[in-house]
Amino acid sequence: MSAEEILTVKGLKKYFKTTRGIVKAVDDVSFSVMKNETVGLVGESGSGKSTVGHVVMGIYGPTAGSITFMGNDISMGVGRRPKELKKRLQIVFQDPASSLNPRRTIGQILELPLRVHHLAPEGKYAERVFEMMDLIELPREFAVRYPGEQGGGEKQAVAIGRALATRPSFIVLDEPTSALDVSIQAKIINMLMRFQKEFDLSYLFITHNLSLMRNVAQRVGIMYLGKIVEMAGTPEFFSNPLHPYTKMLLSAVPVITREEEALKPEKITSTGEIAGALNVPPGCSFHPRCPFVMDICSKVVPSQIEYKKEHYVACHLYPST
Amino acid sequence: MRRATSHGRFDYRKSWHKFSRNYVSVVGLGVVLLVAFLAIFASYVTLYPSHAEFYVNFPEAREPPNWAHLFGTDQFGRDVLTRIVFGFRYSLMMAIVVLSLVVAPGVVLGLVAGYYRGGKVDMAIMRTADIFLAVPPLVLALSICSVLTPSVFNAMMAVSLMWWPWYTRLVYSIASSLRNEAFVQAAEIAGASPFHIIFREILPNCLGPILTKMTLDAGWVILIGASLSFVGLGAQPPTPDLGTMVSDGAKLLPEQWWISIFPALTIVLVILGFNLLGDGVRDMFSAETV
Amino acid sequence: MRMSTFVLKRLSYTVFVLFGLSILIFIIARVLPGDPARLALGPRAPDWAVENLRQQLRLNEPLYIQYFYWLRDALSGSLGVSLVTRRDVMVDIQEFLPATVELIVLAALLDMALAIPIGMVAGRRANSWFDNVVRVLSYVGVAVPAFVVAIIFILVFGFMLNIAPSIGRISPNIVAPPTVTGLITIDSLISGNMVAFFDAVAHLILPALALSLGLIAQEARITRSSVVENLNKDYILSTVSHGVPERLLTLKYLLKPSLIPTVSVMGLDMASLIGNAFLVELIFNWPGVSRYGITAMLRKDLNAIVAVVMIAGIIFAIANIAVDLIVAYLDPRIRMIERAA
Amino acid sequence: MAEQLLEVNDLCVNYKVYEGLLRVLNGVSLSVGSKEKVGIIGESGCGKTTTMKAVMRILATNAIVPNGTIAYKGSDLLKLGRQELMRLHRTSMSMIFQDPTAALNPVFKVGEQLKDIVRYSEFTSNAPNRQEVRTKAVELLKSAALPEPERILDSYPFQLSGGMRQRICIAMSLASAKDLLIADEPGTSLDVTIEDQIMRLLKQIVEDRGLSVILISHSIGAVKGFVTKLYVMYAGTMIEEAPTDELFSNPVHPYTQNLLKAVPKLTGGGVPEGIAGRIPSYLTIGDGCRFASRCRSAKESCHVHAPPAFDIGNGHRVACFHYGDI
Repeated sequence: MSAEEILTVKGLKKYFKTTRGIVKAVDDVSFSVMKNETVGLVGESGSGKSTVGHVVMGIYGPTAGSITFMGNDISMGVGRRPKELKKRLQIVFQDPASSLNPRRTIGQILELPLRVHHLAPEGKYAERVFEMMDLIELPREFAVRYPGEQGGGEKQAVAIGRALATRPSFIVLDEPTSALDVSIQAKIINMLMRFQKEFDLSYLFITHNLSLMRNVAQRVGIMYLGKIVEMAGTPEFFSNPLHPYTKMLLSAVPVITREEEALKPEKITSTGEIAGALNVPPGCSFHPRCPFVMDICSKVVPSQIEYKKEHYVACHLYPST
Repeated sequence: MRRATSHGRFDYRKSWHKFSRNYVSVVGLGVVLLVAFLAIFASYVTLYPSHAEFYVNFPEAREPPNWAHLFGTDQFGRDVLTRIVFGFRYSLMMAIVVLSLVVAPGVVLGLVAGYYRGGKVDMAIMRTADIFLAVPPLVLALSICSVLTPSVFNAMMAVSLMWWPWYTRLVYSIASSLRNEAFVQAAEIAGASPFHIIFREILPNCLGPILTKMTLDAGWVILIGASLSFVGLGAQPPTPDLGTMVSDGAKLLPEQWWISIFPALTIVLVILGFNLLGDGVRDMFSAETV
Repeated sequence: MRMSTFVLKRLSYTVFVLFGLSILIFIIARVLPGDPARLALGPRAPDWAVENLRQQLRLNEPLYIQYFYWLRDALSGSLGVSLVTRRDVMVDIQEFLPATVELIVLAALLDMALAIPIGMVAGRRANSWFDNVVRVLSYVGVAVPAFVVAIIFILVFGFMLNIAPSIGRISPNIVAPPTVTGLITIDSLISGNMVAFFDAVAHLILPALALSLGLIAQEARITRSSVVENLNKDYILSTVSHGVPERLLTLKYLLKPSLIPTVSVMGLDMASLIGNAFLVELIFNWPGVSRYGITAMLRKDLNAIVAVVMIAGIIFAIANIAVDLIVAYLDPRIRMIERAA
Repeated sequence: MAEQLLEVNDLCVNYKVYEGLLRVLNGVSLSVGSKEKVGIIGESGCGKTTTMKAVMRILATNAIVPNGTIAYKGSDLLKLGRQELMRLHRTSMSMIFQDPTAALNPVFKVGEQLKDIVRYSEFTSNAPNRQEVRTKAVELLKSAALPEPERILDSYPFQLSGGMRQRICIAMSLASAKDLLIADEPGTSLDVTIEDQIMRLLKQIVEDRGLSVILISHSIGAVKGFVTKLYVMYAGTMIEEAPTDELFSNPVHPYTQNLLKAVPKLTGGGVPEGIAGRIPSYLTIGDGCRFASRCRSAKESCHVHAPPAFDIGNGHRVACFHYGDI
């Protein structure tokens, strides 16, 4: 790919101190997002995928590593980032019920980013808010209503509208539809895909839903206990998964059609559970659940290699040559 | 005008519906309004306004309740009912003065401590509040009053001095949990200032509990005021204060029971009124149940 | 194991808060208008006498020096001379404290013993006639101040029932048991003096009830609402759906989680209990530390005021630690998960 | 038709709330045969859980059942006395809740809870030997594939992972479900690999023990490989019923069709439009077809009358006036 990189994450670490020890929520993660691209980050709870998104947004600063956005270093908390950059980088949170202030009207919520960045002449804010509402297909009279009265789909549309208000170039989508029903999810996803084309957006799409990922992302990375264990272009990723964890996940995805069933790799039955963040297994953190476990797996952390072109994997089954 | 499009309308009908669906709240509102009405127009609605403060008529002293004096007369021949109605003035004034002095600083301190949760500001504010809360409120109020000259005004000041931490603690607990909510993070990402986040994002979510507590506290402040004057550390005779009246009459128990019992029952009525009203206010701010 | 660190943390914070409280009350007693020495001696005392007392109380020293001396003396068991009793305040406290402790403990026990069963039954039979009666009574009960209850008791028992209200701790014609703990009920049991025991209980019961009535109402209400709430929780529905007998369900699976909010609120309610003791002791002429405190306050006896406030703070702190321990016993999540500091 | 174990007929459930009456279930019917595996799918708030709670007779205290019968082994569950109901709960039917964290009492050890259930379900005598109860509890945990059962008996629920908690709930149900097991979204709150494990465990248990099962889910894929008959619920009504394969190959109700389309496929191809609008409020719901407000093919009459269930052969029934034209 020769396209321009909009976001580059290198060696990112985020550790949290707790009373019982250090939680390595993100442990040496590197990836990049190209212009107009959607990169998917998949993982189960505790994999650290949301933390990656939050560190990129600066909700908390990284413990180590660098984040470069449009050529600028943003390895810091949001409070210390230049205002101009804040405008270009936005997020849609998982649960719109908690990401929209229940005591502020939809109009006020949409107006805030406009006001902070002075994006309209005084007196024109209402008009801009109405335009935003047309865009997210909400009736204009909803401007004076509170989010609590709306359905999940409408709420998430407002959250998307708020993210779009500053005309960003990059949006972190942190499980934007996992709180929604499928019939609503479809609507929101289509809205997001349309806006991507319309506004030249790049997405970091975080989800636990592999089927959804297949339909939205150009590249997919899979996370397990704070590390990216496999990353590849979407078609390659789904037709030729390498890491045993990827295969286990794919085997476990509930599907509807026969075609989907056929796509699943050789069946790897899911066993065991993701380890607690405080006692991550030594070596490859997946080894206690891995059907192909070898001696080396419990001793040496596998490093990420480019096994095939643009297909990265971190597993001792695929030694670097 | 410029924000007319985005401000939420306060939906009076819906709020009233939520408030009044529990009929006892309406009873509470009625009691509070009645007490307020009587207090404001005390000079017009009472039969013997001159009995309110200094007045002596020994021939009519200690009369049990009768048609001329529904609640009887006290040891100086003053009409107990008249004095109770005038007593409402002091009670309500106490509540109004204390709450208006206490709520704003208490709330702001709680918001600031909650926003800077875990930092030095939080430490300083909340530790100080904890020290004030380490002793029962009545005891602290009594001890502050005891070093001052007893009067209604000093009682108000004493109660105000020790009441703010309750609001700080209440608001702190809400604010510090909201601090991590996605909507606060979203505002930070949008680039909003701490001022905006504290007062526009967090504060509106504390209003329900604050108003509920204010309503309930109105009753408790009145009670503390009455307790102070009951002991003799608040309002002084001949001020018609409910607490003073109870303590004066208590010396004449059990024979001349009406002198103390009626003011005492009135205190109960006022507190009950504010308690019921407070429940209604809480319902008004509760989320939809559907 | 971890329980001990929990208690230790709790204790050390309590010590910090009480230390802060002592500074606060010391400042209030010294900084607020009025010359303590003048207040103590009255307006007609000659200036030289006032100056003498100022010297004696170290009132001419800077505030922090005064506080230092006060703290040093307090830690060595002296709280300064009471201007009223002319004794060391510590001696006064030792004399009056047991009566108050007896009263407060009984009131707290009455509160728990009555509020919890009433709330449980009302919640279990929500909307029954019993529940409705409890709800109305608790509305009113919460609003009735303890001193009003005390006065009504004196009226009802003295005037309507013609039983002389029990004033004091023990009748004058009964010989008090030898002092061991200072709690007459306990002491009379120790010495086997049942006459004194029943007399002491008879004296205790009205003031204790007056103190606890409002709390009973409050806690019955909280127990009821948490029972009603828990009845629709999945974990109760699931227990029902496995056919666990109703008595076991109510007395075990419903009771324990429902008690957590009740007990937690009891911690706060201890504040009103201790505060109200000041008024109730006054009305029943109960020779406790609260009545002593009121007298001191009316006479502006600063050393005694500071001491009484500190005693109230200590009793309140002990009550709160007890409440925390009970909650930790009821809720393993609090006991075993260390909350982030 | 073979002898049915459970037959729900025209069930209505309302909830009394401050704002008025929530008319949630409206004429729900379903049947489960002996050893039959039945699934119910529908989105959140469609009344799946309410239906199952009605069957278990554990509806919330503000629920009213104005209409309907629930025949279980020939007797009407709604008319059953407390003692008989308790006997059924102990020996015949059981339910697994969606969220295992909420379904386990947080302040008692797993052993306390499990042993109390075992004591009354597995033993007829009133005072079984403690050791026997413990052995049986351990055995149940083992059949739910829980490692270290002794340690788990001695743990509080919050000390265990979500997957383990759900296995404990399954173990509890095994004690008392000898005929019918109701599983209300047993995997929804779990990660996909754990959900997969739980579903495989359930399937194996149900087959080994010859239980009838009602599996509830909002995830269509999760029930597909498990059940032989599927019901689709929408806004408190049963809108379609068919054998599983038939439903997937030939969905008839417009809601079912759109729902199946809206699921993103592992094979890619983008995500279709979804369904505009949202579930109507149960407070103000009318008498017409409850899907009419979101239905592209709705005619005026759809808003007035509720469609009955039309039998279209092959055990396929659909509640839509226009099932032929869509």
